[in-house]
Amino acid sequence: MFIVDYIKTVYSTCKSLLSGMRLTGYYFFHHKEIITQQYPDVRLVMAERFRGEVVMTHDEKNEHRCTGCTACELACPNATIKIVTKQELQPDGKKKKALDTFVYHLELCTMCNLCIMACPTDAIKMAQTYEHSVFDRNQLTKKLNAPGSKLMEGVE
Amino acid sequence: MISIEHISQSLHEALSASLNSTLVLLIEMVIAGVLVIALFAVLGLVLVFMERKVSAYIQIRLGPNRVGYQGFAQTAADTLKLLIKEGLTPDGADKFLFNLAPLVVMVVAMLIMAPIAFTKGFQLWDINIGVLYVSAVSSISVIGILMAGWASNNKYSMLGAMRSGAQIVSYELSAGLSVITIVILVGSLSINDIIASQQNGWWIFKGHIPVMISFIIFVIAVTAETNRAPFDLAEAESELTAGFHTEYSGMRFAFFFLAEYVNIFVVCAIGATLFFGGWMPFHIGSWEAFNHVMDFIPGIVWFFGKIFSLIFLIMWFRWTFPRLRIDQLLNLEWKYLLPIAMFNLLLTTLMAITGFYFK
Amino acid sequence: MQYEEVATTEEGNLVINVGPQHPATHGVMHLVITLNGETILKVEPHLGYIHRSIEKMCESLSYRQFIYSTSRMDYLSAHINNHGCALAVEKGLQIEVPERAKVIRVLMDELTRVASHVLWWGAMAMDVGALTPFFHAFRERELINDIMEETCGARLTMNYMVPGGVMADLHPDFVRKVKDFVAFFRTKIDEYDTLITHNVIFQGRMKGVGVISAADAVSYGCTGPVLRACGVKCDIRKLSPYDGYEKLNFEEPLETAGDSYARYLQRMRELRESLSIIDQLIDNIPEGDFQAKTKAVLKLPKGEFYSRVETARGEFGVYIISEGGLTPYRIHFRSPGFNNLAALDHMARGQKIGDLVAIMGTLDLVIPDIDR
Amino acid sequence: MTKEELKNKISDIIPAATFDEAGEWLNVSIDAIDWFPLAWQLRANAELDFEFLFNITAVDWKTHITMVYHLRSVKYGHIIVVKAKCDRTKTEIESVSKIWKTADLNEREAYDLMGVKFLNHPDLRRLFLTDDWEGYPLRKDYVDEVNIVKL
Repeated sequence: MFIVDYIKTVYSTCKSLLSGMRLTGYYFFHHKEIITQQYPDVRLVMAERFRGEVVMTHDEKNEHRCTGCTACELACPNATIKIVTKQELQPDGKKKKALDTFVYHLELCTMCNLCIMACPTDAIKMAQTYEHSVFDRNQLTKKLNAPGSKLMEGVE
Repeated sequence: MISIEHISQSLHEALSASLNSTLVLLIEMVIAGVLVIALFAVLGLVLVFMERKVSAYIQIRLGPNRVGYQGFAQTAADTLKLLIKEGLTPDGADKFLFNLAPLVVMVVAMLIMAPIAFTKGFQLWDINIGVLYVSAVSSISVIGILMAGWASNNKYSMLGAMRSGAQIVSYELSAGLSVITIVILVGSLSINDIIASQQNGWWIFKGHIPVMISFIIFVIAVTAETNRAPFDLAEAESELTAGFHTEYSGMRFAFFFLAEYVNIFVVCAIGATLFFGGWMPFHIGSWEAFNHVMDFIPGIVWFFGKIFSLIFLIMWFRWTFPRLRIDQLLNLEWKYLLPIAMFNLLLTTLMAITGFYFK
Repeated sequence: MQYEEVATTEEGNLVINVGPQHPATHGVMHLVITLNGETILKVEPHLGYIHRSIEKMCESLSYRQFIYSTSRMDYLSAHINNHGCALAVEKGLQIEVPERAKVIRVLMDELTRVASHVLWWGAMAMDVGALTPFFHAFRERELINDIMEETCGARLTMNYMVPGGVMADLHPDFVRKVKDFVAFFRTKIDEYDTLITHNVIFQGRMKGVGVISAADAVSYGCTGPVLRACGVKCDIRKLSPYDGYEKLNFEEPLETAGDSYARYLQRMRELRESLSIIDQLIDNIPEGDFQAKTKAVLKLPKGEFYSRVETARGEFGVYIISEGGLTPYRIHFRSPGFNNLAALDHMARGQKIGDLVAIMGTLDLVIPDIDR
Repeated sequence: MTKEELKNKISDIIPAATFDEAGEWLNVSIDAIDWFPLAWQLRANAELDFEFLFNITAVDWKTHITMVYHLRSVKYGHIIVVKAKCDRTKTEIESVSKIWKTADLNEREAYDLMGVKFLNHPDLRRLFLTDDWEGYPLRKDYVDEVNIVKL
């Protein structure tokens, strides 16, 4: 029957549309469902494994664990890390290779974690920072070993 | 009791006392013009803000909340930005029409404001064919949109304008038919008569089923006529980027934007007048005490309350439904709305003749 | 069937550039469409706006390093892409992956698939003009991203796969959070149906639009939900199971209509299927290592290794040709999006502009996956 | 169909084909000139019925270029890999976009990046790179001082 079908179509159409409107109406009146976080006021606590940038750990005596072995430099797919080494005079008179500068290009880094995995002495780790915007991209090239820092005793 | 009617009356008397009638008319026209423009500006700010907040809450987010209290000044800030933005005119554009189009759309939106009665005795132009005037003038806005689409010399704009033309022309029909049901019941085209006839109950309640059907048709038709989602094919963002106003920027874009919201306001005002008694308070037949309490709320509050409820309904549609396709849009009009509206008109006529409605 | 050439300059025909910047392409894709009024006569994709030649880049990266770059292809199923690469390397090195690692991989795959389909749902609804679902979809997607972030350390390009297992063990909260998520999502997926699936306007936009027959879909090389919506079984998880999919009890849902609505329903059913896979695994994560012992420097033997995985968009293939060196001699990725795109012209002909957008939405095109 | 049966079938079509069964799938090596007749038979023969060409790869072996076609039958589920050897200086092979429509875009990609000319292709143009790009980037001898940054 044409008329019955016609009315049925109109009825089911209205029903489907109204059920959709009921859902959106529910959200309009229930503000507790809102999930927005107001960013600068509310800051996220990032997960401990979150990969924000590579940093080098220093202890309170300003000593790091990097031997300058360049394992991370080799592991990096993007040439993000550049390690400059120097020859250091040991107390017993022998010369030994040591870290001079650990250059880290944050602008090239994809946070893939491969350098951290490659490091044999756990000298570097991922920090949980996430606000990396700067006005000049030169500022993204970082020197990770603190000035005047030394290799920790007993790290080979 | 101080009401807007008193204020306008006393202003008129004060002016007439000291000046001759031509000057009085001139000053009053200036005042009316300033009031309309001020209403426009305020409406633009309020409605845009309302749209943002409604969409935000439906979309489980907060919406603008930084500029001013709860973000209330956000639209003002945006308007300021649009004002100082450069208005580009494309090289291949028809410069004259391109610049004229936003003005046409804007002027039309302003013109429809004339016969609307905001409260008792506060009306710019008490014309005896008010309803006819509104439906006649509102069709002019399509010319502005077609102008914009054509003059932009952009294929997207052209498609958007063409869609808009087909859409507005066809939806005029069912909007007009649903308006006529009320006209038949009232027996007059004048806005004031229509409002007066709802003294003891609004038409949506008095006229039961036929008027409710025509109200639903009216809401759908005006949503389409104002190019609002789910009928926003003229600017269909994901298809035509921005449709007829793709090439507009700066203040000219703001005109289109503002005209859209003013149009919504106007059609909702018409809807409120026809179906919800305009500025008439909510009255129930012979409940004297209740009616008296309702009378204490000023008419302008009633009127704006009704308008904003309708506007909210239209916004609610927009943030719930997907967009129709152009052929479905025309199918809906010609296959569903128009036959129903015609049948409904017949029903209403019968009802009016037999007097089978609440009086 | 070969299409006749459409004269773009004929009187009355209109040529429109959709893209490179267009709201419906979700990225930088360029379609040149020829129209007659609103009807589409021809669609011609112009690609390469974000072509990075990942295949060439991989030729100079070691077998540990190249995996991360595949996250940048189909970024919505980054984890599954990485999985495919890890499988190819493991095939070459004959590494036996520990059971725990396999389960973790599959769990992450399915979470990625859910996240990807949820985003698709929102984006597709946005294409047909409903803006609200996009935000609702992100609510669920954020939860998955948070779970990913906690365990993998990143939200989108996880790089959690290493040859021989996964990079780190599961976070202690992982099981609880995933269970919470699945319970939460089960209620929300019904809302999706209320809001979009049962909506008459949406059904009108989708039904009978962009129809492709099973034979054509196979010929065009479509895979994944696009092909399954035509009723062809093509789920790699069933055809050649990897990493423990053979032990799982799950259906391969099939639609038969082959139109946009079938593709839509197909993905919605796959969402529910993924949830049931997660349900099966989440309580049965075996104890053990999460990574097999591998050498520090990986060298694949001379030969060719092809691995296939089912991403959210279809069949992803990794074809490694090794000459025995530290880096692949040649590597080729069979990306599902690229092949699904080929069918766009076929589907869109004779439809309206609005339909083109709907069809692109249901094809679920991810542009970096197409351009690579 | 097992590898052995496939091998016999294909030997009937192209007697010169050589086979490698070491891998997961049957590898068939042929000359570029034999590719189109073989492809036609692979698709048309009801017992073979390879309706799904799921991967097209061009490999530069420095001495020659090989086109690798991965084929699957949706009906029977068997898979073969066909390797067609092309000349490196005059890299030409018949297009199979008439048989499998997926070949259209994939062959354009191979042309764009590896410089394989597909004869009778309906629309052989650059796909990813600009029309005036010189050289074929995936070839082993391709040098680009500007766009390839040496690590």
